[in-house]
Amino acid sequence: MPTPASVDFDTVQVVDVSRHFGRRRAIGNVSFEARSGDILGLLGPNGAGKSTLITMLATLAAPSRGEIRYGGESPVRLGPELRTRIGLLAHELHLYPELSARQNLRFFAELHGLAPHPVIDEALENAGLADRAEEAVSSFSRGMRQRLALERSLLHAPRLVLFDEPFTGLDDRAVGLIADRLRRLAANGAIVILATHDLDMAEGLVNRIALIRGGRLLADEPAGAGLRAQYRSIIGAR
Amino acid sequence: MFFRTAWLVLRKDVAIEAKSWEVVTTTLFFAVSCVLIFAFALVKDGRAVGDAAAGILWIAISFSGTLALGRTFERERYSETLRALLLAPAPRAALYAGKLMGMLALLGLAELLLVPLVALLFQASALFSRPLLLAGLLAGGTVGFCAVGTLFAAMLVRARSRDVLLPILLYPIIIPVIIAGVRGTAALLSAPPDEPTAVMWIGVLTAFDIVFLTLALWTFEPLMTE
Amino acid sequence: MRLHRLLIALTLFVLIALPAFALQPPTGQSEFVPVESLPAADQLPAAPLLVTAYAFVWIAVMVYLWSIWRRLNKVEDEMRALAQKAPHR
Amino acid sequence: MRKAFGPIAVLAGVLLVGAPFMVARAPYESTMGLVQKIFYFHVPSWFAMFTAIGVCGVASLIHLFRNNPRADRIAEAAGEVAVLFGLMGLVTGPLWGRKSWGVWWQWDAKLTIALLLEMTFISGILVRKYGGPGSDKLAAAVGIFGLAVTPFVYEAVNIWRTIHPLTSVVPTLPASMGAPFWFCVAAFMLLMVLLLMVRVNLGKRQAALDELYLAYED
Repeated sequence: MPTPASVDFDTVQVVDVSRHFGRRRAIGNVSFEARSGDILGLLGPNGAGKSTLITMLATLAAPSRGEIRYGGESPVRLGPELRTRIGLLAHELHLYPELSARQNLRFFAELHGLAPHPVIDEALENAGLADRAEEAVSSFSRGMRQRLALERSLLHAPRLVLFDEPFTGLDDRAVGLIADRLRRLAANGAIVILATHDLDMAEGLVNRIALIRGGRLLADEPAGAGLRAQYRSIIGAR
Repeated sequence: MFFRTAWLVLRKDVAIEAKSWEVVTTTLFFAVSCVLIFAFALVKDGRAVGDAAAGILWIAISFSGTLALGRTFERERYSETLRALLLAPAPRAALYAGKLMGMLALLGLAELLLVPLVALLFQASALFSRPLLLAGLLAGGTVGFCAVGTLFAAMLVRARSRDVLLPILLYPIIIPVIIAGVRGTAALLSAPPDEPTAVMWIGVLTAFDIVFLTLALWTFEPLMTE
Repeated sequence: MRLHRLLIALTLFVLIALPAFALQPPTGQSEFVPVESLPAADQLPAAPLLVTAYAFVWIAVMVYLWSIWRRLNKVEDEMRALAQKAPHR
Repeated sequence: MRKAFGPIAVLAGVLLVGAPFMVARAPYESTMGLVQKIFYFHVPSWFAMFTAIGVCGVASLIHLFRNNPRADRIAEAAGEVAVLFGLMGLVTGPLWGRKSWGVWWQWDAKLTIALLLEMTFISGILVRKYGGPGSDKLAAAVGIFGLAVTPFVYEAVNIWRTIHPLTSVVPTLPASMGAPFWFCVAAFMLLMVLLLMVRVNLGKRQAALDELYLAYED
């Protein structure tokens, strides 16, 4: 599908990363690692620092201390090329409401240096929006926008897939579709990091969990059978 | 990659604008309002005082430019698309270049309206007696204004109270542009047109543009990293 | 460090009194210019302007030092309050 | 830097005590008389302001590209100190102008330049205060651009005001006025360094307090 990028990696290491805003700590001394094939659930209550961590993993923010390494390399050394391998879907959907679905996809495909043709039709198909491709995004429902945003973030077949609360406002069927999509991505060798406060959604999807609260990493372990019970036992142990 | 990305950003901005013409119409309307407001302040007995025409032209350009900067970047903030742009695998300064070109086109359009309007309302048809010099002044001044303005508006996207901070940060820095633009235009309006003075001010503007474009391209990436 | 700052503040305060010396008849003046022969603007009393200017420089420095001192006190107070809340640190 | 604080404070004190005597001894400027002596602390305050602007710009650059909190503190302090000395110049200037021109303000080139630079660096303080998280980067941009714009402001205003010539007011300096003048410049420079250090120290304590808050959260 995409042109082979010169930069690639199969691990992401968060090494003792802290991020402060003045006297407020967003993230404090967090370390973990995710490998190709992982679906890592970044779990924690609202305001735990999940979004800050995702932003730093996406190279949009720099850690105050510590370092994030992509395949053992620092992002400074890898340069802009690194971003060909990172896909981000945040709570805000990164779509232009004035433009049509096709225009949005086309712009971002070209921005990533992809030939628009097969990629866009495929993405529209995946989002189930093939018949509404020419309509403005502002006329879409939340669910439709979210599916489009998901495909938008995966256009360039990123190695590192970062999702920040991708399930808000979706019905069960849509959640199921997204979960399937994530499983396929991981099976194809992507590193999926999924930040959510919703344990039911993460249940059965993630294979590892990193639990953060108040900017601190409380646990980094394989996901057990019952996430809720696991969550409680970790929180209770503190 | 750099120029391609800049071009894509520009094309996308034009496509969005072409759907509603919101920024263009509001900016043009605001520019005309500025001219009128200052006309009431500076016209006495049916004639503008001193070099008022030159001053009003540049005030209208800078005020409507500020408004347009705010609106343009509000669009990128609305769905946090600026972050998606920053994830493009091109040097980030390319995004600045694309946004800058959009602003230049927009202000160029505003000037196409403002210059004839000012010439008409203030009996300043002498503006057109040296079209090349006038174009040089407008181009130099607009590039200088937009070079600083685009960078500041972009970095303020994630700041609190960005609406009020943009003019506060921008105006002190672009005062030299305003001085050069106003004095250069006033030189063209004097009878006979004072060519050497206008050329000298174009020189000042060119130097300003080179320094601040370089500086903005250089500092854009670290300024946009949170 | 605290005493240090207090001493400096005191020294600077004493200095405010010094412009008085500056206003004593200058020894270096070589020729006499009668007041009446000066142009009108020069008949404005210059001494108050000079004193105001000199005083302003000092007042500005003092106010600035005072504002730093106040901000510093606030920081120290907060530090103490914080240390009390967490005595083990 | 801390070790140098004591000696610099003493030296600045000695120079500032000496300054009024030196100024008193300086000859009367024949056309302007006593008021000309404002010159001895008016002009040095510009020297101090421009130096502070330079420090602020360079420290801002270092902070922006190296993400260096120390450079940020120096930039913040230098920005404030530049505003302080600018204010001194802006108040003492019109006091002189009142006597020698008859008006408080007449768009004299040098005063206008100072006013514009003063505005620039006040905007730097405002953005730190109201910009929210990450405003240190925004202030760094103001510091860098403020330094870069200084020569343009200088040129533009100078040309603007000399195209319509007005009487030049800054007298050329006879040798007998040189010594007290440079003495005052030295005194103001040291005062500037002193204030800068005191302000940087405040920034350091604030950073320490922030650290303490962070530690307390654990």
